[in-house]
Amino acid sequence: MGLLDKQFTDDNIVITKVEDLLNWARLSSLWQMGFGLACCAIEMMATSASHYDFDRFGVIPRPSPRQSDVIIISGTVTLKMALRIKRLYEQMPDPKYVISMGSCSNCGGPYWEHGYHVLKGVDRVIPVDVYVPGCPPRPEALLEGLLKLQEKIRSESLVNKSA
Amino acid sequence: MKTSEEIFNILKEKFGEAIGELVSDKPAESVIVVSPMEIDKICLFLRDEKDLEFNSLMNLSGVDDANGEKVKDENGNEILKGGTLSVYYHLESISLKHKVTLKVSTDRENPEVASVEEIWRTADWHEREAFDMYGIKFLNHHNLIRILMPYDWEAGYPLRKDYQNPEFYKGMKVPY
Amino acid sequence: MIYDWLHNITGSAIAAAIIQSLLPLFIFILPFALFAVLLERKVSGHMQDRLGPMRVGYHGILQTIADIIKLIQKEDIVAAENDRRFFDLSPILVFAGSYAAFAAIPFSGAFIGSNIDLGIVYIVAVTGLVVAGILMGGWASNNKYSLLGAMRAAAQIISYEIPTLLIVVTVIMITGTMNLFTISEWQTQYFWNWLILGGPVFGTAKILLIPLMVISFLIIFLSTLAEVNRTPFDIPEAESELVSGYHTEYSGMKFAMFFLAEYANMFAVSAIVATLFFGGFQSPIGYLGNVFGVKWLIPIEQFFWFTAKGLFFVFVQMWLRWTLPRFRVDQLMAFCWKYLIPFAFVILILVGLITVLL
Amino acid sequence: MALKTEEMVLNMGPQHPSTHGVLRLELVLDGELIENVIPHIGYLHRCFEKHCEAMTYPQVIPYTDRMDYLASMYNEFGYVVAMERLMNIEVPERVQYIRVIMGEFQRIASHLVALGTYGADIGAFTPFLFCFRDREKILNLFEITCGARLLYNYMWIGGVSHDLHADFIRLANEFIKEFRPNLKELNDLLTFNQIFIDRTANVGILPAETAINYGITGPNLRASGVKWDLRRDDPYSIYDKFDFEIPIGKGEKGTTGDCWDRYYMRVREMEESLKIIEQALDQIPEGDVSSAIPKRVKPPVGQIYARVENPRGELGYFIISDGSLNPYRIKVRAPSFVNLEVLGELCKGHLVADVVAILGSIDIVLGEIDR
Repeated sequence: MGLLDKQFTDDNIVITKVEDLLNWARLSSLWQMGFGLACCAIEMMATSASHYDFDRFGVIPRPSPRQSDVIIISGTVTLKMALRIKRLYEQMPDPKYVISMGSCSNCGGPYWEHGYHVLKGVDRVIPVDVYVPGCPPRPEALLEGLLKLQEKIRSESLVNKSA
Repeated sequence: MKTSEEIFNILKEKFGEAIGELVSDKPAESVIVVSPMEIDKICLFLRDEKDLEFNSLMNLSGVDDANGEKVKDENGNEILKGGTLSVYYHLESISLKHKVTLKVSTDRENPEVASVEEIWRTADWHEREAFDMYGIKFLNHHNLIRILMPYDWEAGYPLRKDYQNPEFYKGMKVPY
Repeated sequence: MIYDWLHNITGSAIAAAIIQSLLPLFIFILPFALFAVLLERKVSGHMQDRLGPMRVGYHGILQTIADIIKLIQKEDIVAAENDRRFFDLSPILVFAGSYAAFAAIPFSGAFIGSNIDLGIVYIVAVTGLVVAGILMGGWASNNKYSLLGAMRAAAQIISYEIPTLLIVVTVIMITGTMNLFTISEWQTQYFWNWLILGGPVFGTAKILLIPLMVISFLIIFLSTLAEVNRTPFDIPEAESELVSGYHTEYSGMKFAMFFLAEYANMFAVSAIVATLFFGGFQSPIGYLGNVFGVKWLIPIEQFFWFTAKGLFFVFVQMWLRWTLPRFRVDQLMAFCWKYLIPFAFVILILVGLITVLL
Repeated sequence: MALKTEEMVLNMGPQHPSTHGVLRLELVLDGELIENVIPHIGYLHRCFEKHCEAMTYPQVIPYTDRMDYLASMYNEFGYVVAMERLMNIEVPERVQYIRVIMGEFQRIASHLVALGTYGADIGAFTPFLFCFRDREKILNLFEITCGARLLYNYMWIGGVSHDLHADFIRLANEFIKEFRPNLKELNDLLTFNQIFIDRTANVGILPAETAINYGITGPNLRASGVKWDLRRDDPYSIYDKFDFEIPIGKGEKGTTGDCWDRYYMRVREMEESLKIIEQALDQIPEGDVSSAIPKRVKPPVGQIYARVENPRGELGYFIISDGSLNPYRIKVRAPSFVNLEVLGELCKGHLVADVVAILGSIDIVLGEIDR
């Protein structure tokens, strides 16, 4: 977490209210890193496009990791790419979130057995907040994943780190 | 338009020893087997000869013939010793609309094939891929390095039939 | 005037000056930037068969507020390779440059930050600070994309200042003053007195001036568009080429300052265009205050007209952004040096002749 | 004496807004001028060929989907054509028609993405969303046919998995009626926009000779003025039954084979695809779609190279069978893989902004390049 991390030791009404405000801001303005990997990236683009319109939830793609809050790992993570993803994740400023989109980045997907060059799950290199299943997930599924992430952010606290 | 037999005969006349046999048992396509060290000259001839004009290389694929003997290595894994690796060349003439398939076979322990990169530029990446996947060395290739796998991949050539995946790559677990 | 009024109630010249200088920031720039960012997203959304932000407040009206509160919370990353001092200074300088421009903009007959006689020259000069800020940011970021973006921005802004200034000089020749307040006052009341329609002069001069003024308006609008890096001239932050140009490395509030400066700038240049060619704060159709004899209504009406005109041009900028592709860097320069500047020169000479002879 | 300047190496990607996926380009720059472009690929290498060797023949189809994920239908098409030739299967006529309809719809959908993202590369974001809006309607058609939006597993060896939905023909005709005006709108908004023409005409010129030597196929080859389309020149399925033109680049706005030609080629191909679909929808016969699907796919020993005209070019499958249930070797000749090779040649002497324009005009899909 960011600036305000670990500066409050106990809970009170003021902090709770401030917390609500901060959480509300965070969850309503999740800027996504414009970054696609494979097939799922096309569905991610479709989600941002007119029909599904990610912008309704305040999600806009930012090209630079420095200005983004959420990275959607959309597609197969290969061994060659994994270290780059880790680096991109490290370049993002806190608080940051990760949505793992699609079977490939959840667990290797159809490439789990013979994929000699596929990382079996992006959670082997970076921590994941929300997993969206599907191959590829429909845009509705990704939206649901986003709502789940918002729910998770809503229950975050300045005092206790969420699990 | 020329059939594979006609092309085979022209090549046989021109290159003699370097041309092997014409394999043409149905349903397979006919394949002309040639010598791996002469392939570049043969290809150049095929491209520049007036009534052949093979100006396009459609595809170049490496194949592991897996015809060596199986032995166990020190870790108990089965590996292949001896035998051959092959390279298939699918050529086509866009102007004359005929096709031909060439095949070269080379020794598995020290696979060396002459490069056709100078003849068709498209062969550049195809040959790099065959090198990446099978370890076939293309002589005279200007930049024969891995293309799909990481440049520092040390665990061998993945499409060989006896390939064993490493346990870890840069600290990341590879198997599921 | 606001200053006198403030002076009266506070009883201190310094306090009055401070309050007055902060007024545009709080009553105008911040709300405007918040509004403009949302407007941009809504406009783009509706142009693209989408809705834009919908979930935060009614039709997403709180979206930018959420964005800002979120940006405040973000980690402020300064990489080891960044030149810390300049890296920190750059967003401040950029924001200061665009903020300072507001000092001389006459919002209405009763409200102008500072009624300086060199108003228009001051604005052009002070926005030059932005270039320094951008260059500084691009260099201090130690990132190749940032550097390329900053270099492009510097080249572009400096080049496009020339046609802007030439047109400004043309206008000065007609009006005979550099004071923006006077220029606004001069284009009195009705829309046929606006400079784009030849100004409050009559006869041959007006007819001769109209086509020249229309062209001048186009030139100054395009070149100011380029000065604020908007499409089709947004090559310094060209997303598809340079990631996000000179602010690639900035996160959190520093990025927000760049963002804020961009939108403030958009309004500043719209305001200049509106002031020079579209009568500034003057109403196109007369004042209700005059009709009903309520004098205090007039400044408010003027403020309304001024913001309306400014917002209209801001809207046009957005409209262009979501319609047009982007120029390439050499085409952009060629456009400036081969078309805008020669045309501006010709206009300068013609207008000079007209003002001298007629 | 010329001023000696130092070269700068700029890494573009693997995460970059306009590399169309995880491609890394190493640009050697002199100021903003390109001296050399070195593509580094393999960031999406998903071991397709290894998987094939472990799967049975029908199980390979879903993996072919995931190669060129923008043209999944056509990837399946190529694979089933190859398998049917190898096994000598006669496919019912209705199946052929369905395949052509699906294939051409897929071509339109794929070209829409290509054009939209190209617009976004040049800086116009709105056409991108307009294209996606139209593509969404095609995806709906696919969805009522086989239940999937992106990766279908629809074409099987010897048939297709489902017959057309009862409403399909009506909906398809409706789409065509809606789409024609939208295409015109796209042309007005982007294709004939002067800034767009300035950005793309005379940029990245690919002469026909070079194109053939580099093995370029598909719209990119035709834009260079070579009339070469496998649907005509090496017919498969029932493409010989339809009346359509093969557009070639004429250099209307600049030189033949420039970026604008490559872009416009796709617009015109969409029009031709619409023609094919209309004819196919009119002529489609009744029949059973699964009668020729073999219970056990066990081709005889042999090898075959079969190819189809994918939206991106010649998609070839080289299949070696050893007579068992699993393929011995499948090598894919991916059009994007071959097309990308020419990038370095095209970019020399251009500016950084042109790299984006040229790369976009080649229209690559990384899933297919890296496989």
